[in-house]
Amino acid sequence: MVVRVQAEDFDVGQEFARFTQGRTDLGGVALFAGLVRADQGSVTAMTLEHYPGMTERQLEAIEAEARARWPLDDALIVHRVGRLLPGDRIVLVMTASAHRQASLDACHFLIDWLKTKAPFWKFEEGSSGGKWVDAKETDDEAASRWGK
Amino acid sequence: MVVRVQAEDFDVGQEFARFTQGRTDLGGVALFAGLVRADQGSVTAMTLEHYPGMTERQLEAIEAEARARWPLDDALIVHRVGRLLPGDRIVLVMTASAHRQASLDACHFLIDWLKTKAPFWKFEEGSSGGKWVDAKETDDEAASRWGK
Amino acid sequence: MKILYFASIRARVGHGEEEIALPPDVKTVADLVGWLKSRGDTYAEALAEARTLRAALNQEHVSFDAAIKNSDEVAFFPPVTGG
Amino acid sequence: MKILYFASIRARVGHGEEEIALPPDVKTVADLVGWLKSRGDTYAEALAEARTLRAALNQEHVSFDAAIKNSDEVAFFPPVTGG
Repeated sequence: MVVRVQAEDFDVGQEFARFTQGRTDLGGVALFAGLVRADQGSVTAMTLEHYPGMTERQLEAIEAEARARWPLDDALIVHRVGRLLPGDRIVLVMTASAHRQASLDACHFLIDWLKTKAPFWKFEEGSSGGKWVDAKETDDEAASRWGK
Repeated sequence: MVVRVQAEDFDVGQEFARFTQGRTDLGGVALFAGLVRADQGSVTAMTLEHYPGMTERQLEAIEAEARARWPLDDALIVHRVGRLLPGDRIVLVMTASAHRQASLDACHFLIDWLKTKAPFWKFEEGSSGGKWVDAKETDDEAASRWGK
Repeated sequence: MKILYFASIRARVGHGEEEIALPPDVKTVADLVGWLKSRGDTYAEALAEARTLRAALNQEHVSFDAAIKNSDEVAFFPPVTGG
Repeated sequence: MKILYFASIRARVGHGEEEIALPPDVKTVADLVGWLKSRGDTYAEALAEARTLRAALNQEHVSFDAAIKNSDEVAFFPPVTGG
Protein backbone atom coordinates (compact mmCIF):
# COMPACT_ATOMS: atom_id res chain seq x y z
CA MET A 1 0.00 0.00 0.00
CA VAL A 2 1.80 3.07 -1.26
CA VAL A 3 0.89 6.73 -1.69
CA ARG A 4 3.11 9.21 -3.51
CA VAL A 5 2.62 12.90 -4.26
CA GLN A 6 5.29 14.09 -6.67
CA ALA A 7 6.15 16.64 -9.32
CA GLU A 8 7.79 13.99 -11.53
CA ASP A 9 5.92 12.03 -14.15
CA PHE A 10 5.18 8.35 -13.59
CA ASP A 11 5.51 5.43 -16.00
CA VAL A 12 2.36 3.30 -16.14
CA GLY A 13 4.17 0.23 -17.47
CA GLN A 14 6.88 0.43 -14.84
CA GLU A 15 4.35 0.89 -12.03
CA PHE A 16 2.28 -2.02 -13.33
CA ALA A 17 5.34 -4.27 -13.60
CA ARG A 18 6.50 -3.42 -10.08
CA PHE A 19 2.97 -4.00 -8.79
CA THR A 20 2.54 -7.49 -10.26
CA GLN A 21 6.09 -8.83 -10.45
CA GLY A 22 6.54 -12.29 -8.99
CA ARG A 23 2.96 -12.51 -7.75
CA THR A 24 0.66 -15.41 -8.53
CA ASP A 25 -2.14 -14.50 -6.12
CA LEU A 26 -3.63 -11.57 -8.05
CA GLY A 27 -6.72 -12.27 -10.13
CA GLY A 28 -6.59 -8.86 -11.64
CA VAL A 29 -5.33 -5.33 -11.53
CA ALA A 30 -7.64 -2.38 -12.07
CA LEU A 31 -6.01 0.88 -13.01
CA PHE A 32 -7.10 4.40 -13.73
CA ALA A 33 -4.79 7.04 -15.14
CA GLY A 34 -6.04 10.62 -15.26
CA LEU A 35 -4.73 12.91 -17.98
CA VAL A 36 -4.86 16.66 -18.49
CA ARG A 37 -7.60 17.28 -20.99
CA ALA A 38 -7.32 20.19 -23.41
CA ASP A 39 -11.10 20.88 -23.15
CA GLN A 40 -11.74 21.98 -26.72
CA GLY A 41 -8.40 23.75 -26.79
CA SER A 42 -9.23 26.27 -24.08
CA VAL A 43 -6.90 24.90 -21.39
CA THR A 44 -3.23 25.42 -22.18
CA ALA A 45 -1.83 24.43 -18.77
CA MET A 46 -2.95 23.33 -15.33
CA THR A 47 -1.16 23.75 -12.03
CA LEU A 48 -1.96 21.45 -9.12
CA GLU A 49 -1.30 22.67 -5.61
CA HIS A 50 -1.44 20.51 -2.51
CA TYR A 51 -1.00 20.77 1.25
CA PRO A 52 2.21 18.83 1.92
CA GLY A 53 1.62 16.52 4.82
CA MET A 54 -2.15 16.80 5.00
CA THR A 55 -2.64 15.66 1.41
CA GLU A 56 -0.48 12.55 1.86
CA ARG A 57 -2.20 11.70 5.14
CA GLN A 58 -5.62 11.95 3.55
CA LEU A 59 -4.53 9.81 0.63
CA GLU A 60 -3.22 7.20 3.05
CA ALA A 61 -6.49 7.32 4.98
CA ILE A 62 -8.62 6.75 1.89
CA GLU A 63 -6.39 3.90 0.80
CA ALA A 64 -6.83 2.33 4.24
CA GLU A 65 -10.59 2.76 3.88
CA ALA A 66 -10.57 1.05 0.48
CA ARG A 67 -8.60 -1.79 2.00
CA ALA A 68 -11.14 -2.10 4.81
CA ARG A 69 -14.06 -2.18 2.37
CA TRP A 70 -12.66 -4.55 -0.23
CA PRO A 71 -10.32 -7.57 -0.03
CA LEU A 72 -7.36 -5.89 -1.70
CA ASP A 73 -3.95 -7.44 -2.05
CA ASP A 74 -2.38 -4.12 -2.88
CA ALA A 75 -3.14 -0.53 -3.81
CA LEU A 76 -1.14 2.34 -5.22
CA ILE A 77 -1.87 6.03 -5.57
CA VAL A 78 0.52 8.34 -7.40
CA HIS A 79 -0.53 11.97 -7.74
CA ARG A 80 1.40 14.69 -9.49
CA VAL A 81 1.56 18.34 -8.46
CA GLY A 82 2.93 21.40 -10.20
CA ARG A 83 2.36 22.72 -13.71
CA LEU A 84 1.05 20.21 -16.23
CA LEU A 85 0.23 20.46 -19.92
CA PRO A 86 -2.59 18.88 -21.95
CA GLY A 87 -1.93 15.18 -22.41
CA ASP A 88 0.24 14.98 -19.28
CA ARG A 89 -0.50 12.27 -16.74
CA ILE A 90 -1.92 13.60 -13.43
CA VAL A 91 -2.94 10.66 -11.30
CA LEU A 92 -2.58 6.91 -11.17
CA VAL A 93 -4.67 4.53 -9.10
CA MET A 94 -3.94 0.81 -9.13
CA THR A 95 -5.66 -1.88 -7.11
CA ALA A 96 -5.06 -5.59 -7.06
CA SER A 97 -7.21 -8.35 -5.71
CA ALA A 98 -7.87 -12.03 -6.16
CA HIS A 99 -11.35 -10.86 -7.16
CA ARG A 100 -12.05 -8.75 -10.22
CA GLN A 101 -15.05 -6.91 -8.75
CA ALA A 102 -13.11 -5.89 -5.64
CA SER A 103 -10.24 -4.39 -7.59
CA LEU A 104 -12.56 -2.56 -10.00
CA ASP A 105 -14.85 -1.18 -7.30
CA ALA A 106 -11.95 -0.10 -5.10
CA CYS A 107 -10.23 1.62 -8.03
CA HIS A 108 -13.47 3.41 -8.93
CA PHE A 109 -14.00 4.44 -5.31
CA LEU A 110 -10.45 5.78 -4.96
CA ILE A 111 -10.44 7.80 -8.15
CA ASP A 112 -13.89 9.27 -7.39
CA TRP A 113 -12.57 10.37 -4.02
CA LEU A 114 -9.29 11.68 -5.44
CA LYS A 115 -11.08 13.69 -8.11
CA THR A 116 -13.44 15.35 -5.64
CA LYS A 117 -12.36 15.22 -2.01
CA ALA A 118 -8.56 15.03 -2.13
CA PRO A 119 -6.83 18.21 -0.97
CA PHE A 120 -5.62 19.47 -4.33
CA TRP A 121 -6.41 22.79 -5.96
CA LYS A 122 -6.29 23.46 -9.67
CA PHE A 123 -5.24 26.59 -11.48
CA GLU A 124 -6.07 26.54 -15.17
CA GLU A 125 -4.39 28.64 -17.81
CA GLY A 126 -6.17 29.33 -21.07
CA SER A 127 -6.20 31.76 -23.93
CA SER A 128 -8.08 34.27 -21.76
CA GLY A 129 -5.72 34.07 -18.78
CA GLY A 130 -5.61 31.94 -15.65
CA LYS A 131 -8.16 31.08 -13.00
CA TRP A 132 -8.59 28.88 -9.95
CA VAL A 133 -11.02 26.05 -10.66
CA ASP A 134 -14.19 25.98 -8.56
CA ALA A 135 -15.27 22.75 -6.86
CA LYS A 136 -17.82 20.90 -8.99
CA GLU A 137 -21.05 19.55 -7.55
CA THR A 138 -21.41 16.80 -10.13
CA ASP A 139 -18.15 15.38 -8.90
CA ASP A 140 -19.39 15.43 -5.33
CA GLU A 141 -22.36 13.37 -6.45
CA ALA A 142 -20.04 10.81 -8.02
CA ALA A 143 -18.16 10.43 -4.75
CA SER A 144 -21.30 10.38 -2.63
CA ARG A 145 -22.61 7.23 -4.30
CA TRP A 146 -20.06 5.28 -2.28
CA GLY A 147 -21.84 6.22 0.95
CA LYS A 148 -19.84 6.16 4.12
CA MET B 1 -11.20 0.44 -31.38
CA VAL B 2 -9.07 -2.69 -31.53
CA VAL B 3 -9.61 -6.33 -30.59
CA ARG B 4 -6.78 -8.88 -30.57
CA VAL B 5 -6.78 -12.57 -29.66
CA GLN B 6 -3.23 -13.82 -29.48
CA ALA B 7 -0.93 -16.43 -27.95
CA GLU B 8 1.80 -13.84 -27.32
CA ASP B 9 2.05 -11.86 -24.10
CA PHE B 10 1.20 -8.14 -24.10
CA ASP B 11 3.06 -5.27 -22.47
CA VAL B 12 0.76 -3.06 -20.40
CA GLY B 13 3.08 -0.05 -20.53
CA GLN B 14 3.50 -0.29 -24.28
CA GLU B 15 -0.25 -0.66 -24.85
CA PHE B 16 -0.95 2.29 -22.56
CA ALA B 17 1.65 4.45 -24.30
CA ARG B 18 0.28 3.61 -27.75
CA PHE B 19 -3.25 4.28 -26.52
CA THR B 20 -2.56 7.76 -25.14
CA GLN B 21 0.34 9.01 -27.26
CA GLY B 22 -0.16 12.45 -28.68
CA ARG B 23 -3.72 12.76 -27.38
CA THR B 24 -4.94 15.73 -25.35
CA ASP B 25 -8.66 14.91 -25.44
CA LEU B 26 -8.64 11.99 -22.97
CA GLY B 27 -9.69 12.76 -19.41
CA GLY B 28 -8.70 9.34 -18.29
CA VAL B 29 -7.89 5.79 -19.16
CA ALA B 30 -9.42 2.89 -17.26
CA LEU B 31 -7.63 -0.41 -17.52
CA PHE B 32 -8.11 -3.91 -16.26
CA ALA B 33 -5.50 -6.62 -16.59
CA GLY B 34 -6.46 -10.16 -15.67
CA LEU B 35 -3.78 -12.52 -14.39
CA VAL B 36 -3.64 -16.27 -13.88
CA ARG B 37 -4.22 -16.86 -10.21
CA ALA B 38 -2.54 -19.80 -8.48
CA ASP B 39 -5.65 -20.38 -6.30
CA GLN B 40 -3.86 -21.47 -3.13
CA GLY B 41 -1.29 -23.35 -5.14
CA SER B 42 -3.72 -25.84 -6.68
CA VAL B 43 -3.58 -24.52 -10.25
CA THR B 44 -0.25 -25.11 -11.97
CA ALA B 45 -1.29 -24.13 -15.51
CA MET B 46 -4.32 -22.99 -17.47
CA THR B 47 -5.04 -23.41 -21.17
CA LEU B 48 -7.44 -21.09 -22.94
CA GLU B 49 -9.18 -22.29 -26.07
CA HIS B 50 -11.20 -20.09 -28.41
CA TYR B 51 -13.24 -20.33 -31.58
CA PRO B 52 -11.14 -18.46 -34.15
CA GLY B 53 -13.37 -16.10 -36.06
CA MET B 54 -16.41 -16.31 -33.80
CA THR B 55 -14.49 -15.17 -30.72
CA GLU B 56 -13.04 -12.11 -32.46
CA ARG B 57 -16.44 -11.19 -33.92
CA GLN B 58 -18.08 -11.38 -30.50
CA LEU B 59 -15.33 -9.27 -28.96
CA GLU B 60 -15.80 -6.68 -31.68
CA ALA B 61 -19.55 -6.71 -31.11
CA ILE B 62 -19.22 -6.13 -27.36
CA GLU B 63 -16.74 -3.33 -27.96
CA ALA B 64 -19.22 -1.73 -30.36
CA GLU B 65 -21.91 -2.06 -27.69
CA ALA B 66 -19.70 -0.37 -25.08
CA ARG B 67 -19.06 2.43 -27.54
CA ALA B 68 -22.81 2.82 -28.10
CA ARG B 69 -23.52 2.94 -24.37
CA TRP B 70 -20.74 5.27 -23.26
CA PRO B 71 -18.99 8.24 -24.90
CA LEU B 72 -15.68 6.47 -25.47
CA ASP B 73 -12.78 7.94 -27.38
CA ASP B 74 -11.12 4.59 -27.70
CA ALA B 75 -11.21 1.00 -26.46
CA LEU B 76 -8.83 -1.92 -26.63
CA ILE B 77 -9.27 -5.60 -25.85
CA VAL B 78 -6.31 -7.99 -25.93
CA HIS B 79 -6.99 -11.59 -24.98
CA ARG B 80 -4.47 -14.37 -24.83
CA VAL B 81 -5.07 -18.02 -25.71
CA GLY B 82 -2.96 -21.12 -25.19
CA ARG B 83 -1.22 -22.46 -22.11
CA LEU B 84 -0.58 -19.94 -19.33
CA LEU B 85 1.11 -20.21 -15.96
CA PRO B 86 0.23 -18.58 -12.61
CA GLY B 87 1.14 -14.91 -12.71
CA ASP B 88 0.83 -14.71 -16.51
CA ARG B 89 -1.29 -11.97 -18.03
CA ILE B 90 -4.51 -13.23 -19.68
CA VAL B 91 -6.58 -10.26 -20.71
CA LEU B 92 -6.30 -6.51 -21.06
CA VAL B 93 -9.16 -4.05 -21.37
CA MET B 94 -8.48 -0.36 -21.82
CA THR B 95 -11.03 2.38 -22.33
CA ALA B 96 -10.51 6.09 -22.79
CA SER B 97 -12.97 8.89 -22.48
CA ALA B 98 -13.11 12.58 -21.76
CA HIS B 99 -15.21 11.50 -18.77
CA ARG B 100 -13.87 9.37 -15.94
CA GLN B 101 -17.16 7.61 -15.17
CA ALA B 102 -17.65 6.59 -18.79
CA SER B 103 -14.21 5.01 -19.09
CA LEU B 104 -14.54 3.19 -15.74
CA ASP B 105 -18.05 1.89 -16.37
CA ALA B 106 -17.22 0.77 -19.90
CA CYS B 107 -14.07 -1.01 -18.69
CA HIS B 108 -16.05 -2.75 -15.94
CA PHE B 109 -18.78 -3.74 -18.40
CA LEU B 110 -16.29 -5.15 -20.90
CA ILE B 111 -14.31 -7.20 -18.42
CA ASP B 112 -17.48 -8.58 -16.82
CA TRP B 113 -18.62 -9.68 -20.26
CA LEU B 114 -15.23 -11.08 -21.23
CA LYS B 115 -14.97 -13.07 -18.01
CA THR B 116 -18.39 -14.66 -18.41
CA LYS B 117 -19.84 -14.53 -21.91
CA ALA B 118 -16.84 -14.43 -24.22
CA PRO B 119 -16.29 -17.65 -26.19
CA PHE B 120 -13.27 -18.97 -24.34
CA TRP B 121 -12.92 -22.28 -22.56
CA LYS B 122 -10.50 -22.99 -19.76
CA PHE B 123 -8.60 -26.16 -19.00
CA GLU B 124 -6.92 -26.12 -15.60
CA GLU B 125 -3.98 -28.27 -14.60
CA GLY B 126 -3.33 -28.97 -10.94
CA SER B 127 -1.57 -31.43 -8.71
CA SER B 128 -4.46 -33.89 -9.17
CA GLY B 129 -4.51 -33.69 -12.99
CA GLY B 130 -6.37 -31.52 -15.48
CA LYS B 131 -10.01 -30.58 -15.94
CA TRP B 132 -12.22 -28.36 -18.04
CA VAL B 133 -13.59 -25.49 -15.97
CA ASP B 134 -17.37 -25.31 -15.58
CA ALA B 135 -19.21 -22.04 -16.23
CA LYS B 136 -19.80 -20.17 -12.98
CA GLU B 137 -23.16 -18.73 -12.06
CA THR B 138 -21.75 -15.97 -9.87
CA ASP B 139 -19.97 -14.62 -12.92
CA ASP B 140 -23.18 -14.62 -14.90
CA GLU B 141 -24.73 -12.50 -12.18
CA ALA B 142 -21.88 -10.02 -12.45
CA ALA B 143 -22.45 -9.65 -16.17
CA SER B 144 -26.24 -9.51 -15.84
CA ARG B 145 -26.12 -6.35 -13.73
CA TRP B 146 -25.39 -4.42 -16.91
CA GLY B 147 -28.84 -5.35 -18.28
CA LYS B 148 -29.32 -5.19 -22.01
CA MET C 1 -20.79 -29.44 -43.90
CA LYS C 2 -17.99 -28.32 -41.64
CA ILE C 3 -18.42 -29.34 -37.99
CA LEU C 4 -16.20 -27.95 -35.21
CA TYR C 5 -15.84 -29.19 -31.64
CA PHE C 6 -14.35 -27.19 -28.80
CA ALA C 7 -13.07 -27.75 -25.29
CA SER C 8 -14.44 -30.80 -23.42
CA ILE C 9 -16.59 -31.78 -26.43
CA ARG C 10 -13.52 -31.74 -28.70
CA ALA C 11 -11.56 -33.73 -26.13
CA ARG C 12 -14.27 -36.42 -26.00
CA VAL C 13 -14.95 -36.54 -29.75
CA GLY C 14 -11.22 -36.87 -30.29
CA HIS C 15 -10.86 -34.23 -33.02
CA GLY C 16 -11.66 -30.57 -33.45
CA GLU C 17 -12.99 -30.46 -36.99
CA GLU C 18 -14.53 -32.65 -39.63
CA GLU C 19 -16.31 -32.43 -42.97
CA ILE C 20 -19.48 -34.42 -43.48
CA ALA C 21 -22.03 -34.75 -46.26
CA LEU C 22 -25.27 -33.72 -44.61
CA PRO C 23 -27.92 -36.46 -44.95
CA PRO C 24 -31.15 -35.10 -46.51
CA ASP C 25 -33.28 -35.91 -43.44
CA VAL C 26 -31.01 -33.92 -41.09
CA LYS C 27 -32.71 -30.51 -41.12
CA THR C 28 -31.94 -28.94 -37.72
CA VAL C 29 -29.11 -28.76 -35.20
CA ALA C 30 -31.05 -31.24 -33.04
CA ASP C 31 -31.29 -33.64 -36.01
CA LEU C 32 -27.53 -33.28 -36.51
CA VAL C 33 -26.82 -34.13 -32.88
CA GLY C 34 -29.02 -37.21 -33.19
CA TRP C 35 -27.33 -38.28 -36.42
CA LEU C 36 -23.82 -37.76 -34.94
CA LYS C 37 -24.73 -39.80 -31.86
CA SER C 38 -25.88 -42.65 -34.12
CA ARG C 39 -22.34 -42.84 -35.55
CA GLY C 40 -20.92 -44.56 -32.45
CA ASP C 41 -20.31 -44.54 -28.73
CA THR C 42 -17.62 -41.83 -28.86
CA TYR C 43 -20.07 -39.30 -30.34
CA ALA C 44 -22.96 -40.60 -28.24
CA GLU C 45 -20.99 -39.99 -25.08
CA ALA C 46 -19.41 -36.69 -26.16
CA LEU C 47 -22.81 -35.19 -27.06
CA ALA C 48 -24.84 -36.90 -24.32
CA GLU C 49 -25.18 -33.97 -21.89
CA ALA C 50 -27.91 -31.95 -23.59
CA ARG C 51 -28.03 -29.54 -20.63
CA THR C 52 -24.49 -28.30 -21.23
CA LEU C 53 -24.25 -28.69 -24.99
CA ARG C 54 -24.17 -25.42 -26.94
CA ALA C 55 -24.22 -24.88 -30.69
CA ALA C 56 -23.22 -22.17 -33.12
CA LEU C 57 -24.34 -21.92 -36.73
CA ASN C 58 -21.96 -19.97 -38.95
CA GLN C 59 -20.32 -18.54 -35.84
CA GLU C 60 -23.54 -17.34 -34.19
CA HIS C 61 -25.08 -18.98 -31.13
CA VAL C 62 -28.26 -20.84 -32.07
CA SER C 63 -30.88 -22.99 -30.42
CA PHE C 64 -31.19 -26.64 -31.39
CA ASP C 65 -34.24 -26.11 -33.58
CA ALA C 66 -32.22 -23.92 -35.99
CA ALA C 67 -32.38 -25.08 -39.61
CA ILE C 68 -29.09 -26.14 -41.22
CA LYS C 69 -27.86 -26.84 -44.73
CA ASN C 70 -24.81 -28.53 -46.20
CA SER C 71 -22.86 -25.29 -46.78
CA ASP C 72 -23.11 -24.23 -43.12
CA GLU C 73 -20.45 -24.32 -40.43
CA VAL C 74 -21.78 -25.84 -37.20
CA ALA C 75 -19.87 -25.85 -33.92
CA PHE C 76 -20.51 -27.72 -30.68
CA PHE C 77 -19.06 -26.71 -27.34
CA PRO C 78 -19.84 -26.57 -23.61
CA PRO C 79 -20.99 -23.30 -21.98
CA VAL C 80 -18.23 -20.73 -22.34
CA THR C 81 -16.18 -20.09 -19.24
CA GLY C 82 -14.94 -16.65 -20.25
CA GLY C 83 -11.40 -15.38 -20.25
CA MET D 1 1.16 29.90 15.51
CA LYS D 2 1.87 28.74 11.98
CA ILE D 3 -0.72 29.81 9.42
CA LEU D 4 -0.82 28.40 5.88
CA TYR D 5 -2.77 29.66 2.88
CA PHE D 6 -3.46 27.66 -0.24
CA ALA D 7 -4.67 28.22 -3.79
CA SER D 8 -6.85 31.30 -4.38
CA ILE D 9 -6.59 32.33 -0.70
CA ARG D 10 -2.79 32.19 -0.89
CA ALA D 11 -2.84 34.14 -4.15
CA ARG D 12 -4.98 36.89 -2.54
CA VAL D 13 -3.13 36.99 0.79
CA GLY D 14 0.12 37.22 -1.15
CA HIS D 15 2.06 34.58 0.73
CA GLY D 16 1.64 30.93 1.63
CA GLU D 17 2.85 30.83 5.19
CA GLU D 18 3.38 33.02 8.21
CA GLU D 19 4.11 32.81 11.92
CA ILE D 20 2.01 34.85 14.31
CA ALA D 21 1.82 35.22 18.07
CA LEU D 22 -1.76 34.24 18.84
CA PRO D 23 -3.53 37.05 20.77
CA PRO D 24 -5.07 35.73 24.04
CA ASP D 25 -8.65 36.62 23.04
CA VAL D 26 -8.42 34.60 19.79
CA LYS D 27 -9.80 31.24 20.91
CA THR D 28 -11.38 29.68 17.78
CA VAL D 29 -10.79 29.48 14.06
CA ALA D 30 -13.60 31.99 13.59
CA ASP D 31 -11.85 34.38 16.02
CA LEU D 32 -8.64 33.94 14.03
CA VAL D 33 -10.39 34.78 10.76
CA GLY D 34 -11.83 37.93 12.37
CA TRP D 35 -8.44 38.93 13.78
CA LEU D 36 -6.67 38.35 10.43
CA LYS D 37 -9.29 40.42 8.59
CA SER D 38 -8.69 43.28 11.03
CA ARG D 39 -5.06 43.39 9.91
CA GLY D 40 -5.86 45.08 6.61
CA ASP D 41 -7.75 45.10 3.32
CA THR D 42 -5.65 42.34 1.76
CA TYR D 43 -6.65 39.87 4.47
CA ALA D 44 -10.19 41.22 4.67
CA GLU D 45 -10.68 40.59 0.97
CA ALA D 46 -8.84 37.27 0.85
CA LEU D 47 -10.93 35.83 3.70
CA ALA D 48 -14.19 37.59 2.84
CA GLU D 49 -16.05 34.72 1.21
CA ALA D 50 -17.15 32.74 4.26
CA ARG D 51 -19.18 30.36 2.08
CA THR D 52 -16.10 29.05 0.31
CA LEU D 53 -13.51 29.38 3.07
CA ARG D 54 -12.28 26.09 4.54
CA ALA D 55 -9.95 25.53 7.47
CA ALA D 56 -7.69 22.78 8.74
CA LEU D 57 -6.28 22.51 12.25
CA ASN D 58 -3.08 20.49 12.47
CA GLN D 59 -3.82 19.08 9.03
CA GLU D 60 -7.37 17.96 9.80
CA HIS D 61 -10.48 19.63 8.38
CA VAL D 62 -12.31 21.55 11.13
CA SER D 63 -15.33 23.77 11.50
CA PHE D 64 -14.87 27.39 12.43
CA ASP D 65 -15.85 26.91 16.05
CA ALA D 66 -12.82 24.66 16.67
CA ALA D 67 -10.62 25.80 19.56
CA ILE D 68 -7.04 26.79 18.71
CA LYS D 69 -3.85 27.42 20.67
CA ASN D 70 -0.51 29.04 19.82
CA SER D 71 1.30 25.76 19.08
CA ASP D 72 -1.24 24.76 16.40
CA GLU D 73 -0.89 24.81 12.63
CA VAL D 74 -3.93 26.39 10.97
CA ALA D 75 -4.52 26.39 7.22
CA PHE D 76 -7.04 28.29 5.09
CA PHE D 77 -8.06 27.28 1.60
CA PRO D 78 -11.01 27.19 -0.79
CA PRO D 79 -13.01 23.98 -1.29
CA VAL D 80 -10.70 21.35 -2.76
CA THR D 81 -11.08 20.70 -6.45
CA GLY D 82 -9.55 17.25 -6.41
CA GLY D 83 -6.85 15.90 -8.62
